Amino acid sequence: MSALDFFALTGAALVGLGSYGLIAIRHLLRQIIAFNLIGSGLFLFFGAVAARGGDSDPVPQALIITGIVVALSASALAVGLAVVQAEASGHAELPDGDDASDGPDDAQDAT
Amino acid sequence: MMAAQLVGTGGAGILIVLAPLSGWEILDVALTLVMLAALASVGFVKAASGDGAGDPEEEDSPAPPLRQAGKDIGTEADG
Amino acid sequence: MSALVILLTLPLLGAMVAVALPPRAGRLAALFAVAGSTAAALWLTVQVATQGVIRLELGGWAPPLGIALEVDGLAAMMICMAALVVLCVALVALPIMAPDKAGARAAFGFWPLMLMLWAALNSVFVSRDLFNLYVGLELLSLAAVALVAIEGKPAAITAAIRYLFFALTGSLLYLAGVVLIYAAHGTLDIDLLAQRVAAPTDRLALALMTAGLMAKSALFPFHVWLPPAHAGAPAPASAMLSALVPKASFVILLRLWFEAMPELATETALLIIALLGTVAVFWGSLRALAQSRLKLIVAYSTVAQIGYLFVAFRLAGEGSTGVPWAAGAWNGAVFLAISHGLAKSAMFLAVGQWVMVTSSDRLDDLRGMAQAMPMTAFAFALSAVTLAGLPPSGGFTGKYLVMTAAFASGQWGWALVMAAGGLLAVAYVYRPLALIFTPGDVARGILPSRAWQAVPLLLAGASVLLGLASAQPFNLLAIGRPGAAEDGL
Amino acid sequence: MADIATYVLTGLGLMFFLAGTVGLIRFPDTFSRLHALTKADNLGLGLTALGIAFQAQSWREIALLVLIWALALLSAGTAAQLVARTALNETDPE
Amino acid sequence: MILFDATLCALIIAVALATVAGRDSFRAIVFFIVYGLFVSVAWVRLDAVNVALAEAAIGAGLTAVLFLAGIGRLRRAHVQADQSVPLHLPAALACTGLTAALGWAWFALPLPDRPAPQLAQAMPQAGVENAVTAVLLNFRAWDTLLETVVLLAALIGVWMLTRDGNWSAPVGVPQNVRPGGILSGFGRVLPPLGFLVGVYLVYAGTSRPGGAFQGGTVLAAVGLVAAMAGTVRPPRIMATGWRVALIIGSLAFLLAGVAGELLGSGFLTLPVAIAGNAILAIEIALTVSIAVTLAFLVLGPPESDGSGGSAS
Repeated sequence: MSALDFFALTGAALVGLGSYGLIAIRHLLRQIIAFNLIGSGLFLFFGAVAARGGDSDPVPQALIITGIVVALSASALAVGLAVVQAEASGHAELPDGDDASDGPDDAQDAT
Repeated sequence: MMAAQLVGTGGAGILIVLAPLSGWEILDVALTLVMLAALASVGFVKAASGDGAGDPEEEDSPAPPLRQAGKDIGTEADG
Repeated sequence: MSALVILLTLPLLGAMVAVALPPRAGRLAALFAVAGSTAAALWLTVQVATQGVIRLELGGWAPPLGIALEVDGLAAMMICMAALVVLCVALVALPIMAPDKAGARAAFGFWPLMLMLWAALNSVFVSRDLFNLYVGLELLSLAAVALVAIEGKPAAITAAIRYLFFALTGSLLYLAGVVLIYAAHGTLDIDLLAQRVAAPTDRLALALMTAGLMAKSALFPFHVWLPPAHAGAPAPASAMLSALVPKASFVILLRLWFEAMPELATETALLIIALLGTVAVFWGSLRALAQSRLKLIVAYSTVAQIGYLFVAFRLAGEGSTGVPWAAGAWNGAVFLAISHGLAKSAMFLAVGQWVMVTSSDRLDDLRGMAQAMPMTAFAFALSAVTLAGLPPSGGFTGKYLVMTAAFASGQWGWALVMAAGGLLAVAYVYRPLALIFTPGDVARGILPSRAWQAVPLLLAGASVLLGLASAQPFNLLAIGRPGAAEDGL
Repeated sequence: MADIATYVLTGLGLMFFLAGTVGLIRFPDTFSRLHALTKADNLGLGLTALGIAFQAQSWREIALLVLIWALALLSAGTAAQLVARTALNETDPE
Repeated sequence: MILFDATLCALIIAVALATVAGRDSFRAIVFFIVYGLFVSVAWVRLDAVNVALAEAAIGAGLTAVLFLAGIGRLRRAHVQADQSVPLHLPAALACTGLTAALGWAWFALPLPDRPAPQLAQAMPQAGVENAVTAVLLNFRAWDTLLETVVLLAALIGVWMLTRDGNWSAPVGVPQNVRPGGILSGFGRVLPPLGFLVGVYLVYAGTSRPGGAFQGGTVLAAVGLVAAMAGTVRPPRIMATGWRVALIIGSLAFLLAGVAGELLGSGFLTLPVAIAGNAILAIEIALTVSIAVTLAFLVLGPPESDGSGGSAS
């Protein structure tokens, strides 16, 4: 095993760990953290890809930096939404039941 | 909170030791880490305060409303 | 300035200026940007129709180093449809999203978000670079989620979170595929990938990207986020979300399966996609039947209509061999996508106008709307014709093309799905139509002007026109059509 | 000569780091942990930086090392005070 | 060194595990910060110092502060604490499968031709010596331009979460700081130092690792410390000057691209003679916008004293 193998496999493991967290955890903030773990695992895998064959390839590095900034943007919006959701419901979790259907309190819900 | 501190100094320490081996430009990374660790420690103090935005030195600093989260402060590094 | 550059930059410029200027001036700037970009979109479409595919290598850097953009017939059709929809949305939104009606917050945020969403769409339609498509998709998703949240009510916030989580999951899956593609081929350019030496990881990469894009275009079973999000947003936003946003990931899927890696489009893979589409058609239609709020009916109908697009996948490509019916099915899918976009936006805008008068979208409260606002009701009816795929609409042309391909290939089962979906669509649009056209007293608010009521009619009319005059769009689509779908019936 | 100084100082610095980290994990309460962490770690960082400074090729690197240590000291001092205060607020409520 | 790398990878996985399985969200964030540190060391080991800087500044630093601010606001709203994570067996199986698939892919991947020759050919015309900066601001400038708009979209989205009564309040949660206390002293001492660091990183970005995103993040951190320590009072959304600062970077970038089109060289094309200076100018404008946008993103939507606050 070379050092690059370690980093690539670590990236793969992080993707799995993050996905597990995303499914198993209900707390919204922690789900957002799990998203960040998946993203960073993918980037680490990509970084190992870039470092293959001696010198480091700058193109993936640039893509990863772009990806990190995009991930932060999405996380910021997600945290904002999660907080508002929690303020309204008292729980930092999404309610059960997936499909939308018209509940009785939705009567005046449209603009 | 103290973990954030450890990250700042410890991380900077690792990178400083690596600097002569991997190239001096990683001192910039160490500098950035220390800088952001400073921000993170302020963030921790704020998040741990009663209304999420307080100053622990305030006279009337409200007690943390959450027992669960309050209990953690100071013990988070043992994991 | 080429039309393409104007189309790419003017919406962005408008969005930035709308953020920076005071709200009143910002709204004006946004409207200028909409007008200018719409003109550029039409001009670009004419250019493509007359000169063929337009290619632009950004910064003068050719792939694999740089990013290439290409406007082919598919991109031009999508751009044209998006421009028409955005123009009408902007016109309808003017009074709805005014500060005194929607509040200072929504009145400030709507215009830049609308323009960012449009800029992202245009960028996705023309980009040939897989990572650039990722960035475009992220911009699209964040702007779309923000537009759902703009409503501010708890139900809308919940819908926005769910939408964001699905969109992020989709993005990460897509990104994983992109990473594997670059790792195996050292390029992200679709045209270079078409000439690549196959790698063992390509299947995994394509599967990951497809799953991610399906989540983003709300194909069953990834559809659960769509109805609450589209029903929860303000109606002008819903029009864009339902009509345009799922089409972006649909176009990327078309490019991946039929342009970048056509040899991986095996029978089994396409069969799975088409089966998911089939389930979506039935599930979406049945759920639409069960709703009592008009916005939810229209939103569930989107789930069903997206199903059609994927049913056509099975027929549109069978390996790189190229079967005679492939082009017909491919054309049919695009026709369905375009006519759905036009009709669905017309429907949401019509609903938005009614809600503005009655402040409710419960079916019972809409009784007699046809008397009060006949033009809007007519627009809704015309859109319903397109959604049900009845002649002479664009929806009919699309379905006809797909069904012909189905019979030609001997797989008449798919034709049955299309026909059944049409019957179900008739059923779920019948209820609202019947209520709207029953006499009743509405006119509670002040009725809006006739000119304003005519805007949805423009879109609904276009969706019918697409079927009446299908020759030009048909020829346009043939420009730059992928080899895998060439030489059709 | 410079190499020897680097080895000795860096080694010493790392030992302080180790001591500080062990203290953080082993000490019973927040206050003694603070002692361990703040003092030992920053001393360790300072010694390490000094040791590595002997290897530096230009003043730029030395300036960076000094800046890193100064920032670490500043934020550690502040954070220690604030953490202690937070802990106090918790241990004796009102 | 391979031992060091192996240890580093083991630590990364251990800390990530603790982040996922930890008892509550506060703890998860602590581990997430430690995780970010280790990952940025990993980037150094992968010979990607530019990414290490971005990870240290954005991944470990700012994202964590964003989560901390989120926790603070949850606490302000008296949201119930979370429970520990139950074991979810099907999910564990599925995720192991995902990891296995990626791991298989790593060993199955061929080593392709990279754009290396094209890159070597293009670098002399790029205007900067740092290849990553050249890719970001020249070869793939369109990506980067769109990315700055993504940041802006996220911020508008966050602002759309403002409660209707708070629209004209200063952005973020009102901060309480004891006048003359340690926190407020820190808020006066750190910003000048941090400002220097941020400017240094942007300037360094043209020739060695660094650049607008890394420098802008450090500047955002400076602004956040100043705001949290009460040194500066956050502005209102409707303060036009700040909104101009949000867009000035993307606007300069866009106009530079359009200028290329108007002058006949093509959209987003930088003539070799001026490429270096143009990129530096764009980077400076971008840094301003990125710093302001990131700081506002972390501060969150405006909240006035009355809403949701605890009775103090």
